[in-house]
This record gives sequence, C-alpha cells and structure tokens, in this order.
Amino acid sequence: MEYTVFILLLPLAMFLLLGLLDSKLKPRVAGILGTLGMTVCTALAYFTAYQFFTQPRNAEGVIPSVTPYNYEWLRFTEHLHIDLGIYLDPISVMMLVVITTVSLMVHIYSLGYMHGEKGFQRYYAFLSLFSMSMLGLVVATNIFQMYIFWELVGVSSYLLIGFYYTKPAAIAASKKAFIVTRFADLGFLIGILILSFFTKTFDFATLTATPTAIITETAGATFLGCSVASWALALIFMGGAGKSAMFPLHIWLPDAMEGPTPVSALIHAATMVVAGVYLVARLFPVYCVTPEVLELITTVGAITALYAAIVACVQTDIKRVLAFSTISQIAFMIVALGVANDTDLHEGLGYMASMFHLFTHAMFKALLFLGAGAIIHAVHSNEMSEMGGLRKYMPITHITFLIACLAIAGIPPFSGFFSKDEILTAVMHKSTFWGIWMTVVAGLTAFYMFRLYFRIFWWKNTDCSHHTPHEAPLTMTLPLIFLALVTCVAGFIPFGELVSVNGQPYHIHLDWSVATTSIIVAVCAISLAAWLYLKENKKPTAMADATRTLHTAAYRRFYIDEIYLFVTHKIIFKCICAPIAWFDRHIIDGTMDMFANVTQWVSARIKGLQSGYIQSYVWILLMGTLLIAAITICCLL
Amino acid sequence: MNFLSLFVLIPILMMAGLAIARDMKQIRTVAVAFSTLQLGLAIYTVLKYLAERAAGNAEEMLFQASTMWYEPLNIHYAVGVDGISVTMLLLTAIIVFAGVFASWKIEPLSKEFFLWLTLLSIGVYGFFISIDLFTMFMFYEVALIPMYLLIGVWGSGKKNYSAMKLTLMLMGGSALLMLGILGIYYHSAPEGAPLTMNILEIAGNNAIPHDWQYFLFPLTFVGFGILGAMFPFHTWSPDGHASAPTAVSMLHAGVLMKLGGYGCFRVAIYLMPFAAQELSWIFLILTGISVVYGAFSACVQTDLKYINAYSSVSHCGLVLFAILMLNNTAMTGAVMQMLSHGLMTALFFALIGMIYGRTHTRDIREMGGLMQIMPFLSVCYVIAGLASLGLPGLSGFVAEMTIFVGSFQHTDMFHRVFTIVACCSIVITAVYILRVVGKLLYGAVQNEHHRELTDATWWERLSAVTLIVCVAAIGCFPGWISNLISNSLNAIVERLS
Amino acid sequence: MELLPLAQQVLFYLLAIVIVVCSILAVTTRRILRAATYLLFVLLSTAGIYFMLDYTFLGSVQIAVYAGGILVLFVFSILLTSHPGESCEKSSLTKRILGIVAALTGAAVCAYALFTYQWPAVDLIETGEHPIKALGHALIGMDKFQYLLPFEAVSVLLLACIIGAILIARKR
Amino acid sequence: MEIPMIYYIVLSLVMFFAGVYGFITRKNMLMMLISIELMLNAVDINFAVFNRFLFPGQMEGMVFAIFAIAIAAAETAIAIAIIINIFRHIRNIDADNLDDMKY
Amino acid sequence: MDFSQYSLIWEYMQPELLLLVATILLFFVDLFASPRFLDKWFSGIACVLLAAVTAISCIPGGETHTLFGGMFISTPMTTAMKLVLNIGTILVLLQAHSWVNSEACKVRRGEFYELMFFTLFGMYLMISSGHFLIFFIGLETASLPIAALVAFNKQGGDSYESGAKYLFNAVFSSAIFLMGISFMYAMSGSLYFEDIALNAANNTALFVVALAFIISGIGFKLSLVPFHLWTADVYQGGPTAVTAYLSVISKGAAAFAFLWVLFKTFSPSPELWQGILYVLIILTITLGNLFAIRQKDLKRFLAFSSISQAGYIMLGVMANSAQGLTALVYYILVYIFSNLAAFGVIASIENKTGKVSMDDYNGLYQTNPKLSLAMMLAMFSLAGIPPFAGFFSKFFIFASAVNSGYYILVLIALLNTIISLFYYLLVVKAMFINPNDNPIETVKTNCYGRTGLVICVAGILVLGIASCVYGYLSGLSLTVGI
Repeated sequence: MEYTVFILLLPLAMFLLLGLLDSKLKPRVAGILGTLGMTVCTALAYFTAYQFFTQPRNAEGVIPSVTPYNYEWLRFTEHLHIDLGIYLDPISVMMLVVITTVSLMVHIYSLGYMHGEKGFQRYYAFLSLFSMSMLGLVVATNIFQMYIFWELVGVSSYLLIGFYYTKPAAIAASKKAFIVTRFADLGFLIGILILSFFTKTFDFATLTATPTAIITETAGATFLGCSVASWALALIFMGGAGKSAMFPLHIWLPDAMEGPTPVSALIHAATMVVAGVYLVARLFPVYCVTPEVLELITTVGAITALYAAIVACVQTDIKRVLAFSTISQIAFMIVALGVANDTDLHEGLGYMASMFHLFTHAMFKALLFLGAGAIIHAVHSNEMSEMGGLRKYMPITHITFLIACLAIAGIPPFSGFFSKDEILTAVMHKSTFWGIWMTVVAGLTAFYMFRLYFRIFWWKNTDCSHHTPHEAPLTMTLPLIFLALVTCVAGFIPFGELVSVNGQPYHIHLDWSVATTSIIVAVCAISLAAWLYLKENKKPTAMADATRTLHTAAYRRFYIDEIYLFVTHKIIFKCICAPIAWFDRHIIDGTMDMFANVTQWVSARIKGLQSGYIQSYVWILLMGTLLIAAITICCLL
Repeated sequence: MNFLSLFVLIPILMMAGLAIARDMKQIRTVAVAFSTLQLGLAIYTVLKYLAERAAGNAEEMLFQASTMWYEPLNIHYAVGVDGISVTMLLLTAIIVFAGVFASWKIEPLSKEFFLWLTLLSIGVYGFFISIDLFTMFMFYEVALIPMYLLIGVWGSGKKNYSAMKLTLMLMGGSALLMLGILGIYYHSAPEGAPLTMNILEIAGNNAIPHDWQYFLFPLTFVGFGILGAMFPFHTWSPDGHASAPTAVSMLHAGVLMKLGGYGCFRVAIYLMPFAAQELSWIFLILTGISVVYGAFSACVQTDLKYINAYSSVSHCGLVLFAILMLNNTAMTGAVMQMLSHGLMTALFFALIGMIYGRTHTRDIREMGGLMQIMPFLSVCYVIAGLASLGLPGLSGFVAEMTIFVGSFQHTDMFHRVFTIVACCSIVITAVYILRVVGKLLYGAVQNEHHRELTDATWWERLSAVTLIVCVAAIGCFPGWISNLISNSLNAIVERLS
Repeated sequence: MELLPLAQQVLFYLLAIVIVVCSILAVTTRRILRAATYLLFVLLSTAGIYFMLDYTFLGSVQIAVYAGGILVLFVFSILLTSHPGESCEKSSLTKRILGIVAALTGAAVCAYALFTYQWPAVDLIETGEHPIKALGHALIGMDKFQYLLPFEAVSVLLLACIIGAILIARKR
Repeated sequence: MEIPMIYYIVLSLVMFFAGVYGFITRKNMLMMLISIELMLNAVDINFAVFNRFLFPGQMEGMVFAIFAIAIAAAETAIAIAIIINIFRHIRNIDADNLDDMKY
Repeated sequence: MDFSQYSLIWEYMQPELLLLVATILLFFVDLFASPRFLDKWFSGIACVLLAAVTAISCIPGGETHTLFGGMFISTPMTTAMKLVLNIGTILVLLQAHSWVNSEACKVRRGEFYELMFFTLFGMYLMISSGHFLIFFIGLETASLPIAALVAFNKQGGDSYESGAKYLFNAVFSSAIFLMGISFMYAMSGSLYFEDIALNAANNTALFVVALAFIISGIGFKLSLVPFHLWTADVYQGGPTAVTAYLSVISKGAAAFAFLWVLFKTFSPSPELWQGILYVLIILTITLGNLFAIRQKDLKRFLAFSSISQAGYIMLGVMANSAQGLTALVYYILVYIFSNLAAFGVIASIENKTGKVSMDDYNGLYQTNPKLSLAMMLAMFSLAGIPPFAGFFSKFFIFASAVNSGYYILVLIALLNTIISLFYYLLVVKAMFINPNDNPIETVKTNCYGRTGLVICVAGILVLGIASCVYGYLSGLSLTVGI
C-alpha cells in the first residue's frame, strides 16, 4: 500500500504550491486546487481503509497492521532514530478516514464561507499544511514522528487561529493556543526522553508489543514516590491533555474560536483536539501497565467533562458553547480510555468506545461548527442575543443542526447515542461513581446543546427588516448535508468489528439499562431546555439572577483564565523575566562595566603619582628601589 | 598547494579586488563574485569530503597539509578538515554570501566595509581549516578585531560603547585562550619528545598531565566560551549585536559565535578529555543557566536586536551545553545547533536590518502590522521565528531534538535533570518569539508613516531566501548532515571514554 | 702617607667631621654660594681621605677635576643664575619630611646590608701607594684588569657631552 | 691602619644620603646638582675604600673611581648647560616650576 | 703591548669602530661642506653612512669572542641586536628628516646626527659589555647626550623641561646604580661579569641591595615602574624624533643589556632577580596601562604605552633562556617597527600642523587615509592583533615566559593586554569613528618620511608572517649558550 504516502505528500505539495505562489494565484483557482487535492487525498484514504479492513485477519482474528513505508530520517544513536513512515492499524486508518472526510468537507465549505476574504490562498495553503500534519500524526510509526507532526499541527493551528492577523483578539488567541500547547508539549517531550531512555526505542510497534519492558527497564527507578515509568507516561499524557484541551490546559480552546469557523470545525472540533485521545490510544498497551496513570487520566477527563459542560451552559457566544462542548466530549473519550484495560475485549470496551465516539463526534461536531459557521455567515455575529428564529430563513442549516444536536445529546438512532452509550457502559462497569458523574454530564450536554439550538432557531421571531438572514450557498450546505447523513448512519457501523483494544472483533451490544437511563436523562434535559428557551421569556434571566455567583463564575469559566493571566503576566513576566533582564543589565553587565569603571577610576586616582615634579619622581624611584631591596631581604632571610 | 588554503586565499584576492574597485558597482561585483566562488568552494569541499569518506578514507582529518612555519616552536601552518569543519565552512560561505546581499547599500565607505568584512571572513575560514593551535588562534583573533571597526563605523545606537565592550570582552577571552594554548603546547608531548602545536598530534600523544588539564581546561573552555556567549560572559552580545550593522550581526551571530563552540570541543574537550569529564558539571551549570536565562531575558526586551541577541545567548548556550554532554549524539546536536542557529539567526538579523532600514526603529512598541506593509519580510520573519522556536521541518527542531535526546542519554542523573531544565527553554522561546511576531507583524499598523514603506528589494529577497532555503533543507533532510557530523565525532568521543 | 696610628685617627676623625658637617650644611644651607663652598670642603676632605688611603693619584684627580673644574663651573653658573645675596626660600615641610624619610630609609637599608655582611678578613698588607707607572699601564692595556677600552670610551663620552652641552647652552 | 673600614663606609653613606636629602628637598636646580655631586663623591669613596681594605692587591676600585669622576664631570657639564637653558626660558632655576607636564 | 689583538679588535668591534668613523666623517662634512649642500644632502649622508655601517659590520656571524680581557664581548646575538638598533635608528633618522631640516632646527642639524650616533655607540658598548665600567660608560654615553637631544628644541614648547627632567632623573639613578656597583665590587673584588657571577655572595643582604640598585639603574632606562616617572614628561616634551628614538632604540638596547647583565652576572641566583622582576613586570604593565588610558596627548600616550611594552619585554628576561633571548630581540625588533610607524605618523602631522592631541585626530581618515591606516596598523601591532607582527612577538615572548613556568605572570600580562587594547583602540576610534567637522588637513610627507613609514608598515605586515626572522634569531641565540 505504498500509495498511502501520497496521502501525506499531496497536501504537502498543495501547501508548498499555494504557499509559495500565494497571491500569484487567483483565489478561486487556489481554492479549487486545494479542494481537488483534498478530494484525491480523501479518495486515497477511503481506498486505504477499504483495502486495510478487507485484509484477511490472522489466526488471532486481528487485522495485521501494515507499515507500507518507513524511512530513517534522523539517527541519534544505535537504537534511537526518528523514522518517517506510515503505520496502518485500525485506529490510524479510522483516523485517516475521519480527517480526510472532515477536511474535504471543510475545504468545500470554505469555498463559500471564505469567499472574498483577503488571504484566501494563504488560507488554503494552511489548510493543506494542517491536513498533511494531522495525517502524518496519525500514521506515525514512532513516537518521535508523532511529536514532529504534533508540533506541525500546533503551528498550523496557530497560523489558522491567527488568520485574521489584524484582529487583536485573534493574535492573542493564536499565541495563547500555541504557548499553552507548547507547554504541554514540553511534558510530551520530556516523557518521550524518559521513555526512550529506558526502552531504547521510539517505535510504536516495539513499544506496544512489549509494554512491560518499560517496567522492567526502569525497575526500581522512582521519582517523588512514583515510578519513572508512571512519570514518563503521565508527562506524555500531559502533551495529549494540552492538545486535547483537558482541564487545566483547556484555556486555549475557547479562545481559538477566533479563527475562521471552518477551521474551528476542522481543527478545534474534529481532528487536532482529539490528538491527545489518539496518543493515549496509540500507546494504550503501555498505559495499561501503569494503572495509576490511567486513573489520573480518568480523573482529569471526568473533571474536564463536568467543568466544560457547566461552563457551556451559560456561554452566549455560540462558538464558545461549541468549544466547551468539544472539550466536554473529548473528556468523554479520555475517560473512556482511562477506564479501559487491555486484558480482554470486555475490559477494553472503553478503548473501543472512545475511538467510536471520536469517530462519531468528529462528524457531528464538524457538522455543528459548520452549521454555526453558516449561521454566523448569515447574521454576522457570534452572539446568541443577535439570533433567534432562524429556522425559517435557513432550513437546511436548521435541520442538519438539529440532527447534530440530537446526536450529541445521545438520542437514538443518531450516531452519538451509540458511541456515548458504549462509553457510559464502560465507565459504569469500572466505577459507579464515575458512571453517574458522566451520566450527569451527558444530561448537561443535552441541555446546553438544546439551549443553543432553541436560542438560535426558535426563541423569538426576529423582524429582520434591515437585514434578512439567508440560507448559505451550495458549497456550504452540501457539506452540511453530507455530514448530517453520516451522523444519521454512523451509529450503525459495526465499529467494534474493526477497532478494538486487542484487534479482535468485538460485537457491540447495547447495555439497555445504561442506555435507557441516558436517554431519559437526555430527554429530560432537552425538555428543560425547551421549557426555558423555546419562546422568548424571562425565565433564563431569572434563573441566572437566582444563581448569580455560580452563573457569573461559570460564565467567566471559573476564572481559570484569570489565574493563568496572573501566573504568566504577574509572576512569570513581572517576577521572573523582568528581574532577570534587570539582573542581566545591571548586575552581570554592571559587573563587566564595573571592571572598566574601576580601571578608569583607579587610573584617575593614581594620576597624582605623575606629579610633574622631578623630586617626587626621584623620591619614588629611590623608595621603590629601597622597598624592593627591603622586601627581598625580608623574603630572603 | 592544498585546496583548503583557497579558503583563505580567495578572500585575500577578494580584498585585493576590493582595494582596486572604484565605484559601488565594481565593489558589488567583486563581492558577489568572490563570495559566490567561496560558496562554490565550500560546496565542493563538502562533496569532495563525502566522496573521500565514501571511498573509505578513514583518516581523522582529510585533505591534511602541513608546512613548517616557525621551526623553533614547531609551529606549522597545518590544515585539514573533518565533517564538523566542512559543515562550518559551508555555513560561513552561506552566511557571507547572504551577508553581501544584505549589505548591498551600505553607506558610507562601502569599500572599507567590504574589506573589513572580508578580513573577518578570512579569520573565520582560517580558523575552521586550521589544525595547528597557533594558526587556529591567530585566525581566531583575526576574526575578532574587524568587529570593532565594523560596529564602530557602520553601527548604530551606542555603537562606541558596544564595539569597545565587545572587543574587550572577546579579547579577554582570547587572553585566557592564549595562556591555555601555551599551556597545552608545553605539555603536548611526553618528556623528551618534541613539543607540537598540531591538534591531532597532541591528541595522539595524549600527554597533558591530569592536574594540568584541571588548569588548562577551564582556561580554554572559558576562553572560547566567552565568544560562545556563555553565562556570565555573554553581555557583550546584546549590546554588540544591537549596534552592529546588518551583515555584521549576521556574520557575528551566525558564524563568529560558532567559533566559540567549535573551539570548545576542538581544543578544550578534544585535547583534555580527562578534565572535560571531571569539570563538565561546572560548565554544565553555567551553560544550563545560559539557556534558560537568555530565554527569560529575551521575553521582556523591546528592541528587536536585543531579543535576538538574548535568544542567541540561549541557543548558543545550548550548543555548549550539548558539547559538555560528551557523547556523540549530543555533540552532533551541538554542531547541528551551531549550523542551524547560524543560519536562522543570520536570517533574523538580516530581516531586522531590513526592517530597521525602513522604519528606523527597532522598538517593537513603535511598530505593528508590518505584515500588511511588507508581507515578504514579515513572512520571512515568521519563518525565522518558527525555526527558532523549533518547528519541525526547519533546522532548529532537528538540532534541538538531537541535543535533547543525546543529552538525555547521559548515564548520570544530574546531567539528565539539567537536560530537562534546558528543555524548558523551548517553551520560553515560543513565548518571546510569538510575542514579537504578534506585536511586530500582526495587529493594526501602529505608525501611519510606515504605510508608505516598501517591501523587500531583490537583493534582500535573495539574501533571505538563501538562508531560508538552507534552514528548510536542513530541517527536512537532516540525515546526511547528521551522519557527516557524527561520524567525525567518533574520534573525539572515543577519546572521552 | 706614613702616619702614626694616632695621627691617622685624629686626621680621620677630623676629615670625617668636616665631611659630615659640610655635607649636611651643603644640602641645608639657604644660600647657594655657601652650599658650593661647603661642597668644596667636602670634596677637599674626600681628597684627604684618598691621600690617607694612599691613593694619591686619585686624590689629585679629585682636587683637580672636582675642586678645580666642576666647582668653578658651579660658581659661574650660580653667579649667572642668581642675584648675589639672594637666599633660597625654605623648602616645604612635606618635602623635608619626604627627604628625611628617603635618606633615613636608604641609610638604614644600606647600613643593615653593610653591617650584616661578613667582611672577609684580609691581611692588611701595607702595599703603600700604587706605582703611577702601573696605573698608566693599566689604563692603556688590553688584558684583564687593564682599561684601554673604558679609557677610550670615556673620551667619546666626554666628547659627546661637550657637544651636547654646547648644543644646549648656546643661544641658537 | 686601625680605623676599621666600616667607618669609612658610614662616612660615605652619610654623604650619599645627605645628597639624597638635598636632591629631594632643594628647589634650586643647582643645589640639586650639588647634592648629586655629593652622592657621586660618596660612591667614589666607597670604591676607593673597598679597594684599599678588601682587595689591596689590585686597583679596580680606584680606577673605577677615576672614571666615575670623569663621568661626573661630564654629567655636570650637561646638567649645567641644561640649567642655563632653563634659566633662559623661565628666568629662574626652580625645579618646582618645571611641572607643565604631569598626570 | 700586544699588537696581535688589533686584528681581533678590528674583527669583533667593527660596528663600534665603523660607527665612530662614520661619526667623524659626519663631523667633517658638517664642518666643511657648504650650507646649501648640507641642506640638501646632509640627512641623506647620515642615513647612508649608518646604512653602510650596518651593511658592512652588523651582519651577525662568527662566534662568541671576548676582547680586552673580557670587557667586551661580541656574540652573534649582540651583533644581531646592533643590527636591530641600527635599523631602528635609520628609521628614526628618516622620520626626523623634515623636522631637523626645518628652519628652526637646521642650525643644529649636525649636532643632532652626531649625538644620535654617539648615543648609538653608547648602546653598542652597553650591550657588548663584559664589565660594569664599560657598561656604565655605555649607559652614560647613551643617556647624557640624549638629555641634550631632548632639550633640542629652543623655541617654545616643553623641550627644556623635558631635558631637565630626563637629566636629573638620569643622574640620580646613575648615582644609585654606581652605589650598587660599589657594593658589588665590595663582594667580588672585580667588576667583570663572570667574576661577579663567581665570587659574589648571592644570599646576603648586601647582594640584594646591590642588585636592587643595579636593577633600579637599568630599570630607569627601561622605564620600569617605579623608575618610570620621567618617561611621560620627557616623551611629551621632547622632539618627536628624539622621543621615538628614546622609546624604541634606547629602550631596546637597555632591555637587551639588562638581560645580558642578569644572565651573565646574576645567573647563579636567578630566583632572586626573577622574584624582583616578577613584581616589577606586573607593576610596569599595569601602571603603564592605567596611566595610558587617560592620556589625550599622543606622545604622552605612547610613553605610557611604551612603559607597559617594557613590561612585556621583560617577560623575555624572566624566561632566563635562549628562547627568552630570541623572543626579546624579536619583540624589540617588532616593537621598533610598530612604534616607529606610530611616531612617524605623529611626526608628520606634528610637523605640518603642530597637533598632537588625540582629539585633533578625530576624523583623520577622511583627509589622510594612508596615514590613518599606517597608524591603525601600528596600534594593532602594538596591541598584538594578528596578522600583524605584534601578535607574533607577543605570542613568542609569552611562550618563553610560560616555558619557564610563569603562568600567573603571563595571565596577568594577558589580562593587561585587554586594557592596552582599549587605549590603542581609542586612537583607532578617533581616526575612523569619531566625527569631526574640520579634521586635520591633508598632510603630504616628504620622501624620507614616507620611506620610513613604508618600511615600518612593511615590517609590521611582513615580520610576523615571514617566520625566517624569528628562526634566524633563534638560531643565533642558541649559540650564546644561556
């Protein structure tokens, strides 16, 4: 399957082509070129998936993973070398499909959405760059290759968030996104260093084939009470947590919504943000040998899920709501991974569930974002207060958006229901406490999504005398429809057959007790939302007033951003950087200058020696001579 | 005659050519012609080197030639290159080439400017091809002194102060170095055998007593370290770079600071492996501080060149840091970092020079939104920034990762902990790079007068593109250069174990 | 000079007193002409010492060159550069202290060195005066302990000094 | 010869350092010159005395003293010329006035 | 009388004898030739005569030979040193040409050259001496006429003051020197160097005092701290040509003689004088530098620079080895070229404009690029910047000291080079960097001065690269057998 390399090279070529020619190309041409490239890429990805999954399974019933391409890029030591290659196994192939699909949709969608924007060509170049990086990330054969593309997606994300580079908010957001994820990547890097130091390999296949190696290699090595292996894996997870916006590294994602909406759909909803999940899944066998790290993962995921869900309930910017919803949903996947185990298929349900949810979520969340994009395109605002009653003006958007909302709320038969149900089942199986916790979060999800939905499409009947919102053009609605279709049918894909913790086929069966509960919770939440937001009324305001403190805190995202701001500006800048700079200029440099100044000073002070009088000269001459004689005599005797 | 001597000869001819050139056009012609020739020579050397190696020539240094110079002291004019030297030669040639274009419109006294610049490059080339301590040291000093006039005459800001400080501090380093070299020389051979200045022979004799190594190693390491901007001897760098004219900053940060790193291991570590192992921890702490400290300092600077200078402190600190890890991988990383930092920092300074030439300010608070005004320069600046913060696909990443992975392979816990500390710099780097990019290039145009400014001219584009291509080439295809370096390091590393 | 030991002692102490007193007076007196006169006494006493030591030639040279030549020069130039009867103002206290410090330190160091030195016991043979002929041979001989070269060299020095002195002293 | 050598030497030391004192304290340059003569004279005594008491068999010291006298004469000649030169320029011969150049 | 010695004397004292002959010839020319002829040719004749003396007699060769029962020693190295001094003197004469032929000075022109030759003769005696009497006569011959030369300028200026300062210091220090010699004599009974080395009791206080007095006497000529205080005033006030002569030739000769005396006379107790020199060198280099950094008058500035250079030269003496001797002579040679280049520039500008202040040199490069370049090369060479000769000489002299184990001393000296670089760069800065609205007008030098400068610059450029000079000296010094 050597052709898979073109899945990477094609977007790269597009990036270079569009990036270098930039304004020499007509915007239209650039858009079409980019889209065409992506189309071919998607086709290749689908074909790969087809070829891969239709392979004969081996004796253990596992689809053998394939490495069609591997090139030693940079050799560090005998054992350690960075390879650039393509590693195909069920999850990477699944990711290929997801990424290319969403990316293609976004490419098409952007033709309409970004029409007439300055820097259209650049936009497509960056999209191609992102696609390439993300694809490279998922097919990485080794952890360092993943790190490379990990950084590249970070940069593409930075560039795309800051696409409107004249907008201060966009600049700040892009910077924030990059630096926060960079900080997390530091953990990732250190984790890699520790891991590779002990295991002497970067290679995923080797790492996951003998996951216990790390325990034996690091035998006895502990640091602050935890084994080095745990540290390494926890640090690697930190990288993932940063990319996947887990609490407390989530702060960049809501701000990242300053980028163009299709970008949010692609990067900050469907693909890049799930890289963390993918990373944990990729190294899952290794994680399984350190249960304490898995517990950490579960806890972080659960807290994030609840936190994000609560915050999402009170946001007024529709993209923010979606962003928090994304965080919450990713946390679901993380939790699912955290509760899983690779001992057998059943224990490993969470793994499968997580991947399944990743897949479905990518589709419906992309759909939501693209829908939101269409709405914003129509009303030229992100604020809920500017919207309401749009269902009449934008029927296609309305329907597709509703489908997505239903999916995310976990209403059958939409895809979200199936995947979320598997997750809840897995969590419930592991721990009832987390199970209930996650169910509550699922309820909150349904609530805030329908709050959003009702606020946009119902709420009031706008009299749009000055400006009538209109349905988006075909280039934009087409992707919506496609994704909505996928959302409708994706739940019925026999996902467990293809992806599971040990590769053996797993037959998905619904745990009806869990499913029923979650459906009931969801329906209740939707009803509540409908009660509050179907028609314009004062109830929401009243409720907000009633819970003023909580509401404000939630609206301000529980002041996490402020804390960060305090730490970075007040502590790091004011208390570390500025003093260091001062120290450098005045103490270190001052010392160097002092040598010069002291020399000058001494020079000025001793000028009196050269008094100009013959007699003082000879006096010094004589006394000098005598002194020399006297001292030498003293030394001698 | 050995063709390596051409590296010194061509610039000398270039100086002669410049001396007889009459107008700006001729000066440019001469400069471009000779620097291109030199670049060609450098590329030829690399290729020839690779061919020789491929042909199985396993000598430690290739193309050696040695002519007796000062017989009473057994000083030779001895040349020879290994993988590291050829890399550095290539780097120098590239940067000089780019530097010539970056100073296309230098005023006043353009002829003198190019003369001094060429003299500087003679020193650098000579240093990299020498394998005799004396010649090496001589070329080293040849490279230092033109800086004074280049900054003093063509610089800006408080140029007198900076030029003087830079020169004196670097001379301070070379003072230590001279003593170190003399010390090495007088212990270079066992009792009775003739003393020698030849690095390979000294290494072969391996006769420097251990207690002397304790004395000589710090001398040489600090001596070269000052040029490598080692904390706390780095303060010449911010002022010096800030005041220097564009091409000089490029050459200085790009190449001259590499002399420090190169010397550190060609002389200090290679010749005194025992002390290197025993004393490395002291310098490791200092360089570790350099790395983080430089980055932190860069965060709050407002002058573009200061930011870059502190960033250089951080990056060059990483070079020395890696060298001190004393293993093949880390040292390979160090050399790659030299190469990478050389290219990208030259790119930075070129761009800053071009921006400054237009806006007449380097204060980031007084500029903004340059992306709209000079998109080409701005894009290049972003690329340089990304290279600096270690974006994969550009050279910085390759070098830094090699360093980190290599350093972390050290068996000693202390070294590994310090590696992690050094790793932290990548975050801080991101902070200050993005801060600049955000303030300088993005956002609204701060100064309405800037709207009338033009984008890069063709020579500026050529200068920047040359460097970017190199940065990207190394970033994308690091394998061959990494192999080139690490093969040459084997000899050094063997001595260390 | 063949003198009785007592007479020799008396003579020595006499000369010594003159030398010490006149030396000190020569450098402390405020009238310059008097200083020259004291110097003359010192020089003559020194010649006396030489005579005592049986260095009659040296003593004669001392009288001829110093007393006869140099001192006359002194007197001329004193008369040339100062008004008669004019006395120099006193030296400042600092200067005098410095002078005394220097002189005393120097004397102390030298005295210490000289007194601690183990002088070899030399048989004090009464060699008497060196024959003048031997001296003459020594001054034009070329072997060891013969001084043709310095003799010639000093003539060059004197010539050079004459030229130099004329060069400076003449008006143009 | 019952007078010990050291007596002579002390005598010469007194003379020498009297000269030193005079050289350092006196303003008038001729006085300085007189002091110098004292110093040189003291050295001559040294030579003669050492020769007589320690190495009576030869005359190295005495000859040196003779040459020293000659050289002293030469020095004096130049010195007086210079003093006259100064007198011509500044109408006095105070050493303290020669301080145009300092520091 | 042993007449067989005459041929030996002729053979081994050729430089001295020929120099005297040349001096006498000069006398006669000065006496009998017409004023117009003198105006035109006298300087040329002097230079040619000296060059002839050099060419005929100062080619090192043969072997070590002593004359006059050990009073006069001729070795290939001393001949080489005489050669070096002659080269320097010729350069000084070339540079002095335009000044000494000026209206104010030409009446005393003859004396200038004659005294110059006499002092050179004195220096010859100093460096070839094997006896303190000869040494002392040489020393006096080399310094007393210089006092006259320093006071050469009659019109205005500080020449007379310099002359007095020089003379009185010289006389005082020679008295001290004599005192030291007398003590030496008391201990050894002879003033032949080798006798002293054999007989003097070198661990007594008297020996130490004698040594200190002797060092003080020679240190005065070398202007080592604390015997240096006359230097600046004399350099500043004296005519530039004489200052140049003092700073290089006189100092070079004294340095060589110093080394010679210490080697020959005090070789049994090197620790003693090395200990003293150790301190003196540090003081000399440091104080010289400290004073130099605040000078504005270029001649005064060069005086302090030359003081610190003397400290570096002494490192070669410290080494107490053949290598040190080679390095010392080589250093002096290079120093002659470098310093004379500087003085050449100063002299040309002073003659035309009377300006010697560093501030006047601001922007000199705009109007006098060639002079500025020469000055810059001189400064770089003095500071020890490669590829100029000064770097090599400094390296070798440091190498010789390090070879004898003086690491700390060399380190201090090296750190001092930083300070010295600072003030040398100040001059460069004035010429190239400092702005000036009305810089010194373009100065045309005559062909003598130009030749002198060109030779100096060529020397600066070539002496280091051409290793044969050092190699040659090294070969010679090995024959001396230290």
